Amino acid sequence: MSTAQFFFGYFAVMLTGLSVLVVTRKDPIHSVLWMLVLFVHIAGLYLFLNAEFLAAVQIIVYAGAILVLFLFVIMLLNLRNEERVKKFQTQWPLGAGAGALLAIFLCLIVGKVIVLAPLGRYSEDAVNGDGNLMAIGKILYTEYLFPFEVASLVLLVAIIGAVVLAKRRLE
Amino acid sequence: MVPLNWYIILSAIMFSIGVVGFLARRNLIIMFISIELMLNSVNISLVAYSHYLQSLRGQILVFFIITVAAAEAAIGLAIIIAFYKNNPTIKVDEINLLKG
Amino acid sequence: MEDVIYNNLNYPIITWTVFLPVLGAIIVLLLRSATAIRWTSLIVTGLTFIISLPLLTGFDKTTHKMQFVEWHQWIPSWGINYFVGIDGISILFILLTTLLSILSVLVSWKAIANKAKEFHISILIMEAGMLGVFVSLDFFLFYIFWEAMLIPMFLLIGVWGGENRVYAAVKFFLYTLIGSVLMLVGIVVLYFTGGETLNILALSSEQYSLNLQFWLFLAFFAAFAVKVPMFPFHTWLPDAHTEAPTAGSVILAGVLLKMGAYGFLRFSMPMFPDATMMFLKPIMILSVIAIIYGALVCLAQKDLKRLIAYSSVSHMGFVTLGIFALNTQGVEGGILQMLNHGIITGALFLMIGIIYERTHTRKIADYGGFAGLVPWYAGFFIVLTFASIGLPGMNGFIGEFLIIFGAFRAKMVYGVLAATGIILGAGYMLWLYQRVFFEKADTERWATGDHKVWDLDMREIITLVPLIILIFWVGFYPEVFLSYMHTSVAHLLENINQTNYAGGDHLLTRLITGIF
Amino acid sequence: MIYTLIPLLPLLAFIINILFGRDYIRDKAHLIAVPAVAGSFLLSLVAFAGVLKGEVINVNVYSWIVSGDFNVSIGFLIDQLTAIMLMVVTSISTLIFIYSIGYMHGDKGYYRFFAYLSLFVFSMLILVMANNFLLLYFGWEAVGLCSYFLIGYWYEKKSAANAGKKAFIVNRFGDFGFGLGVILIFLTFGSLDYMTVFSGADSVLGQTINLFGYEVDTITLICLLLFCGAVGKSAQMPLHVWLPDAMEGPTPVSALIHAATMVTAGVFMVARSNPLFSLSATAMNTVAVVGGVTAIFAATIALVQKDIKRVIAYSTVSQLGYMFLALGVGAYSAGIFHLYTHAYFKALLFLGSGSVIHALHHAKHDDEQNMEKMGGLKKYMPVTYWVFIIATLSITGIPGLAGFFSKDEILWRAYLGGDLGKFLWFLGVAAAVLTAFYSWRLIYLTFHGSYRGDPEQEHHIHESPKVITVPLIILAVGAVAAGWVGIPPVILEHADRIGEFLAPVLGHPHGHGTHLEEWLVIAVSVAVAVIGWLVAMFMYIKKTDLPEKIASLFKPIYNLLFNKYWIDELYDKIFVQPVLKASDRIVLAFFDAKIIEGVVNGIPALIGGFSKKLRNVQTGFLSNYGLAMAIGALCIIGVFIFMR
Repeated sequence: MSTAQFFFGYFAVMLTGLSVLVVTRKDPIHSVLWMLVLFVHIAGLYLFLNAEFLAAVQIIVYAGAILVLFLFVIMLLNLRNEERVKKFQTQWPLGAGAGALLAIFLCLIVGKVIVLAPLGRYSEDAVNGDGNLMAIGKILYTEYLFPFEVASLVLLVAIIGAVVLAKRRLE
Repeated sequence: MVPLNWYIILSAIMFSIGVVGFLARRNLIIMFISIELMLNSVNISLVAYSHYLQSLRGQILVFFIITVAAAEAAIGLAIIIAFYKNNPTIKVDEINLLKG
Repeated sequence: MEDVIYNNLNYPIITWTVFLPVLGAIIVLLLRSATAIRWTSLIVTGLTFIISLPLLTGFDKTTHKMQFVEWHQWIPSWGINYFVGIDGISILFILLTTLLSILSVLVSWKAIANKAKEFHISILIMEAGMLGVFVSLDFFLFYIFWEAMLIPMFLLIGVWGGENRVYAAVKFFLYTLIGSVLMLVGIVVLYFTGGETLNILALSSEQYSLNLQFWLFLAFFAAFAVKVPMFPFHTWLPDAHTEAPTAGSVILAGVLLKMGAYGFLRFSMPMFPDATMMFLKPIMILSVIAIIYGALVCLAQKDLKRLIAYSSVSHMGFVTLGIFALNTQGVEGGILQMLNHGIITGALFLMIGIIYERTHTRKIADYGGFAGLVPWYAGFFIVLTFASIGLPGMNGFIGEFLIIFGAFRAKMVYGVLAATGIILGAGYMLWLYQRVFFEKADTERWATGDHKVWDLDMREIITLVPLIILIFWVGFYPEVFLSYMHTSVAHLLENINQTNYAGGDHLLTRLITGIF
Repeated sequence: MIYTLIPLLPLLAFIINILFGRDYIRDKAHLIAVPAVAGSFLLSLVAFAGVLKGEVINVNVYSWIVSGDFNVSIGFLIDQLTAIMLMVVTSISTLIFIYSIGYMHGDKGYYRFFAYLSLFVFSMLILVMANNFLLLYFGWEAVGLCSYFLIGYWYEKKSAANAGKKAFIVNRFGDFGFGLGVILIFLTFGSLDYMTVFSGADSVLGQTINLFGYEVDTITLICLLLFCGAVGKSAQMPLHVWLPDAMEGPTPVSALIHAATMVTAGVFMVARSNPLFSLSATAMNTVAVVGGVTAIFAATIALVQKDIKRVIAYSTVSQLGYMFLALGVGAYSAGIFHLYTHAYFKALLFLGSGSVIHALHHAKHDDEQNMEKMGGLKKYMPVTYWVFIIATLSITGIPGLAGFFSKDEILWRAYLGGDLGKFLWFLGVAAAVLTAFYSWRLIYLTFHGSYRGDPEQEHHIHESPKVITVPLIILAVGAVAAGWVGIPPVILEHADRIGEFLAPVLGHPHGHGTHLEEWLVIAVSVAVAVIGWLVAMFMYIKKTDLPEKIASLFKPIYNLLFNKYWIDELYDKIFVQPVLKASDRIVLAFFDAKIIEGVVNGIPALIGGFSKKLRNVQTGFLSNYGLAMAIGALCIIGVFIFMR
């Protein structure tokens, strides 16, 4: 077993375990905290895959912004009493079954239908020449400029939407 | 060398766990977190592809997914707050305003 | 390009005619006072009528080709063009539409006090839609107008109608929409089989296989049979007519019902001659049933407006019978009878609207002795009654006679059966007239107090007189109107009679084998 | 052509009166109508003179309906037959218009009356002057329309309104056949012009047409269809029911339309189409039998009727039967001759009865038409009485008067017509006895004996004014002298002027008998006329209680006759009510409302019900939707895995 495989094994076990923890905690705050740990591991995996920029974004945006938002909301709603009621729905066996089946299916499909595209020009060495950040920046502001601008618009709409929805209703 | 399929299978398993969370839990917030989990699992596979196919397209896609996830989280949570104000519960099996 | 005669006037006359009402609707939209709105729409409809008159005078009766044609590219990638023109079959309907639109504005002068602006916009848009249907030579354009016409009518019935208006409006809308959608399917099929064009003339000159013709005929038949309406697709008609405001009923009876028969003449027959031959017998039988059935139902009606509505079923039965007799007399009689029906039944609905404004009842039993109370009204009504019965010297006779003649010539038994409709027609119309106008009047109810009825006023007489003149004009000198259609009808029949359909194909077996 | 003015003058009068009568002309309506119809009369005289000189006019004014090979013109034909009809129509119309000035005086619809009457004259003139079948049909329908208006003239009376409607609808049954006949004529001959059709008649002899699987002789079919129209318009069996009811109209109307002119249109039409009828023995026999049977059938009903106008109405039906009998045995000119004399004496009878009704109306302010409430009017109304006597003598066929010559001609021709003819002759003679009886019965009940009405009113009864009596007297002259143009050769050689005059159109009747036979026939008809007269005199002058006794003795027969064989009731039961009931209960309430509407409303209802069920799937629970999505995703992936 090579080093790479060992590290992958670590991340795989941790990610799977953390995922289970995230979806099974009774208290949402615990879920969110486990999620935080999960995100750090994902960031690590990204580094492993030569995606430094995304690893940073994962930590800053996901862990730093989105999860904090979740925490705020949970605290804002003050959901303490929720802890006492049962945490699963009546249909949970069905849900679990579906999930399991899905996992099996997805695993089965991996070898079956995936047809790989020809290799691109951003080989590991090519990226490492300029650095990952530079490579992403170049392609983002040239080839993907328009989607990038659209994404900014999406965020703007989201901001306005969130403000309008969450603000106290004017009677 | 780690085969690409391993990443994909990892991604698939995480995704399935997210699905189970979404389908089984009663708490809206946790369902939301499950959705985030699913998104992240997809991200993993995308980044893996990006790496193995020597193309940056996958990473760009992940970048946009994170953007959208942020927006989605903001809106979704705002909706939960707005809903909670009228109807102080986030137990999903008590909410059926869309009943036909 | 097809063999057509382009518009040689120095202005696009058809476009003006069709879109002037739209312009009028926009002007009405900007106005505030109800009086100004009424006058504007009166002037606009009047102007439309006047500018449509050169169509009559400039029409070349010696050719069957499309005339006053305008052709512009519209959506070239789909082969869609702005292509309009008229021939001897459509020209008279245009004039009928422009005339009846004026009258429906006039008759609504006092009757529509509520939401006058919206009402007049609906009427004007409606007029544009109807005119558009008659002039379109491109399927896309045609279908737009065909559907656009539905919406104002739906509003007219649903907003300004009687008590049961919503039911009637929805029924009307759904009925016609279902038919239209099937027609749309037919149009799409035609587009792909006919060389990716929507040009009606080009599609008409194509040859289609018998099987394809069969199904396309059925698809178009669905749309047109509902519009006519043919038995047994007629039940939307009484409801729509009864609930619609007077102007709506007039337009419905006068023009909308003609669309179906016009569609048969313009699309079904030239495009699918073999299928026409195949469907000849069932359609003629349905027509005869409609004639007799409509008349019988009229005998049992207790509601003034419903009675006239059902009489439309009977009269339109004559029209389809004539058209599918497939000989000159039948087809020309059918077209003329459409015109006549528009005039007579339109006028009858005007009359009923006028009396309803005074009495606020449509129950026949509430009437009686009105000849003494409103003599001029009674006089106009009797003229219409006899025109409807088909008395010689009036327009109804010419149409019905030609139709029965044509049917008799095509197949004797249909002519004979259709003629019984004339007996029944006399029965229900005269009985109606007797119950409304003869015998003793309930003078306490109608001659004094709040319900006092008054005779026709000047506006109403002006509304009716053009129709009365037309009734006698057609009755005594139909050649004025028939001459427009001679060459077009001859050309149409020539086309159909070239069919090499041998017969012997049983409809039911074809239907069943087609499905499975 | 100046002769187009003949119909146009009355039309003009109609238009002026109907448009301006109500507001401006009112009781001056006759000032427009009478000159118009008198003008028509004068022009007709000119036309008649022209025809006498031998000029037959046949012109097309303009093309009326053109459609493919179908082409019909508005056009006029003035030949010998038309000339006679023109004279009859315009002369009697003129007299009746004048009479109406007095009779309708003070009626609130005065202008309307003259307007309709003018329209009627227009239509009738179109009918007789037409040169093709479709224009004939035009006039045919138009006179029906006027008849409708005039029968229902007093529209506030329910019975009048009903009678008008009935007349129109019953006539429509006849016209149904007539119209189809016209169409068939065109399909056979390719034209509707009289001249073309008649000249081509021989060439289609023997042609057959497939009618519902049977081969039928074309000419016979055409003739029978045309005759359908005649049966309706001329009130023959079995469509006679409208004419007695038509007496609801004002009396001048009864005289003009329902005695002298319109009802004879059927006779005219058959005579006009004689080249066709002559080719079909079946059709001829049908005409003759229908005529003969109607003649006696109507006469039996007339025996016991109490209403003065109804008696005369049935008498009209009976006399029309004679005319058809004549046509049916091929004696067209005899039929037309009888039409012409009948117009005078029957108009006279009606106008005379109108004079009586008018007098009683002034006395009682109520239209009394029941003869049982009359009697003894002779001394108050001498002029009316004497013209009545003349008319009765004429109708019963007393030698020397108009009716004698025409009726005798018919009976003689029937006698010559073989076995069927002999039988018909017998029917005719029997009807003649009855005619004499009921005619004299009418006179005795009305004018003789003592007044049986309200005694208080008796002294109010007086003779009618000059405007009424003068036309009566003129008509009386006609009733006497009209027949002198057709004296049979056996009595006076070369005196059958009318027969000779009409011969170019109607031809000469066939069959020859000996002088002895002819004298015998004449003797028999005179004898039966006298017998009928004597019986009536015996029963209503000598033994006035006898009629009652006979009536009670033969109660069932009396009831049968008095109720007109219950034919009205029969038609009501087997045609009218079933149609009305079926249309109400089966067609409308069941078929339209239940079946068709059931399907129409049923489909949406079905869809709606299904949707309601389907709604339950939409639980509103987020997780359920999520589960559904997951299962959907599983299915799609499953397809990829297991199907490829």
